[in-house]
Amino acid sequence: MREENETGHLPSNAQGDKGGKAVSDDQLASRRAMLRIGALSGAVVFTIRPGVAQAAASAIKCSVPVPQSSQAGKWIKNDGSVVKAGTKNAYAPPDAPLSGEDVKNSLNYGTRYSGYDQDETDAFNNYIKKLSSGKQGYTCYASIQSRTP
Amino acid sequence: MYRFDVRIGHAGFRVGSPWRHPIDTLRRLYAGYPPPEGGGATLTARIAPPRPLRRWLRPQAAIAGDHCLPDVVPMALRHALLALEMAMNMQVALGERRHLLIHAAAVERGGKALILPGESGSGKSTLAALLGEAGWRVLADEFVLIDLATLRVRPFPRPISLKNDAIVEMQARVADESRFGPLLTGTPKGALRHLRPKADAIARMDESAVPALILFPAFGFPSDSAGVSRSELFARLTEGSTNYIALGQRGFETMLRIVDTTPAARFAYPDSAAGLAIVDQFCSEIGL
Amino acid sequence: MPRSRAVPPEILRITVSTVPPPLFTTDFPRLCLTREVDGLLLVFHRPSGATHFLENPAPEMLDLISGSPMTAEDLTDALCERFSLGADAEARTVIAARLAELLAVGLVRHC
Amino acid sequence: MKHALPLAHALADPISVLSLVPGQWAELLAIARAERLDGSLAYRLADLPIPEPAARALEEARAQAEFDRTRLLWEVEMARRALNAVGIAPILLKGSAFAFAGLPAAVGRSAGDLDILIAHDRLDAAEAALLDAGFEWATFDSYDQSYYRRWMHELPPLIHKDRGTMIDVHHSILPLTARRTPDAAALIAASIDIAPGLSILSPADMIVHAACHLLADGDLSGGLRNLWDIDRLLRLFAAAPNFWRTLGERAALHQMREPVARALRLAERLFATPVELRLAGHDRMVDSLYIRRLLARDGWGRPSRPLSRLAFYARSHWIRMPPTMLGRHLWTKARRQRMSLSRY
Repeated sequence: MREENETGHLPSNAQGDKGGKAVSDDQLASRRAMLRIGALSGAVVFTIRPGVAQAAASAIKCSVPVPQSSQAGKWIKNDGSVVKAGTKNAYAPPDAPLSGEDVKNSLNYGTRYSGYDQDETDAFNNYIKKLSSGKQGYTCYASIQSRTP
Repeated sequence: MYRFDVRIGHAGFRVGSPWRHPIDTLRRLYAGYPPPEGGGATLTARIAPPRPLRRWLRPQAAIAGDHCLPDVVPMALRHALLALEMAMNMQVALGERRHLLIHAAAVERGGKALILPGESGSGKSTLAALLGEAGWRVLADEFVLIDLATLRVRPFPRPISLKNDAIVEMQARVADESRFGPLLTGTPKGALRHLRPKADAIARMDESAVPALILFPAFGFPSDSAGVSRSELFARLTEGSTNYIALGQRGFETMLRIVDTTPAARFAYPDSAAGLAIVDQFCSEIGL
Repeated sequence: MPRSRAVPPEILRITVSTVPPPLFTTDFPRLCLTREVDGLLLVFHRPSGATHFLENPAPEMLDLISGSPMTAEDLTDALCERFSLGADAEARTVIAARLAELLAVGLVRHC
Repeated sequence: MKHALPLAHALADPISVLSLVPGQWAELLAIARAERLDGSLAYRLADLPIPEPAARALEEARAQAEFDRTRLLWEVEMARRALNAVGIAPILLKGSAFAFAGLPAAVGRSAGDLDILIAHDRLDAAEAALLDAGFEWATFDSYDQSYYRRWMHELPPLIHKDRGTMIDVHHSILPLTARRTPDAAALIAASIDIAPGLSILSPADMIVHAACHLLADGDLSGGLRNLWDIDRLLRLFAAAPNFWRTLGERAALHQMREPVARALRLAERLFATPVELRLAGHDRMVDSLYIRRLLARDGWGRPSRPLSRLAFYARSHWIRMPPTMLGRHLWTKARRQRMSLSRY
């Protein structure tokens, strides 16, 4: 969900800084990320297609951050618990919140999250299954699960 | 052909069946509904045996009418009521061009509409039925119709289709047995029973309401709620609309105005009492 | 067939490179209704009747070629310049993929 | 209503609907929708004082027709982009030609698939370009595929993977197995450029094709709409000098004299279309059978007159294939049907 995921998108009329101001590598990297240059996967055009299940539009649906934003830097253990980075049998969390559509497919059909292997996917899913009310992503998970596949 | 004509909101239906029994059942379910405006229906919904033999031998009812989808699987004749209801749904889902359709239930209080979108299983029908017995007026179960000119919700108060556990729950709350249709077991959606809205909802089917709040329910989870972004709201409402694309620019503009002006949230709830409590809380926050 | 065998490979390469690269153009924003929602651009495209959500850099790309038709190469340069980024091979690959998406839905066409 | 004659009357003579009683509107609308003529009817009746509920239903039919038109023109544009890129300028057929050229037959016409005609020797290039542009085969059955490629006048239908729309790529206007063999090269040679990279058939060829579609290729389902197309086109084309003479010549060239003559007679009988009597010829007894079949639709929108339908269904196969081949075709179809039934 966009509001949970406020990695400020540039307005479409945004101008890059002209002039000779020095730009750090980090800023360049984040600008490349904003423009999605360097990320060939995924799409930038989502066409509204009523009445059909559409994974393509998942980016504009709800999403589940793994773990909570207050737990930045933590890893996810295979049983789904949130642990210190580098813990045995634990994995670095996904870079971005998982889309509701991907979570639904993974839970219902066993598909893997793009860019993650089976162990990582299992750990993330175990984390999601443990979400309780009040946690970020919980209502998204609930809305996915209450829909019949 | 046995026949029953009825008006639901703006739509005048002519419903037909080669078997007598389904029409009798339908007529009982729609007791108190008016006939089509000016005596003339404009939409035909009917059921028919998929092959001539199927009228008598292991009889089956296929869904047909003015607008229909190819390859809809026929149903056993004992589920003919469901087939007729689906045939009527099909006419609206595929033929409606004067209102934007939203796949949702809706109820009204004080001239303001609460819209409950959701796929089957989300609990929207049950919530609408519960609210309909708790001081709200039922506007719609399956299709919420947004008038393209006024942006108001045009009532389309069909009987609510209750599924499985919701049937027992509503039977305990509704004293008037005549408001229920027959119990249909073993349908593709499980056990199913229709509940006619209160007489008031039928009598006031021409009284529209302003969309005031959109809540996405999720049944069967501990209580919680969260906001829904505008982009997600737009995507979800269009995804569930069977006529958004066909309305072209008018559909886009109408959907955008709904998304711009109507607050929206999602919530999870474990049981009816909790669901009603959350809805109440939301409504009091926005003065509904 | 014998003729093509007679042509030296250098000449072939020259022949290929003299075919002008395709120019891209767009109906955007002329035939579109647009609205920004949550950092995405929501577009109703009148000729197709389709509604699209566009994520960056699609709106910027459309904006650039709506002025005058461009090749993929020029578009990448212009886009990267607008954001003070180097137009490297990766950027070209990504922009080519984005153009393909926009071509597929008809928002961009060859001219 | 026991048949579709009231619909034919309403189209040809809109005033006739003023005598309908309220209960009959549902029947007229059901018949019109089933024959896919509701949009055409809605535009014909647009200015008449009609009962409010029916007027609203017709307004919806006009909105639907407008949407169909937009969608069809967009398909034309996307096909043009895909095919022009490989040097093919498609000839638009039927609904897309009417819509693109703004012909009266397009008014309110519900759009189906996009039909285009291209030269036989460009089929492979067209197929590759369309597959590349996101179209996929609608049928993967190898019998269907090889049957189409060997005997039909078109590629197996292609459906776009995102838009869900269908395109039929023709290289002629009748199956290669049919009794008659229209001259595809002549159709292409006489076609008219209508926009950069797009053409339509010449007026006379357009009538020949419509007659072909109505009478020489199929079982007359949807026939009333095809005949209405012919009426709308003839009323426009007939004003051109020498039109009837050209039509006669083109019909002869394409071995379509008899179907064209019959189409003219049927249009004249159902829609009072002005036709040249010399070309149309005298009424035949058998014309009544065609009329009977064209109007086989009851007030519930149900197909009626099963015997008439069956007879024309049998005829459709007969005229499209030599007998031994027909036997083989029906045998394969029947076997396949049994096989798919046994799965349940």
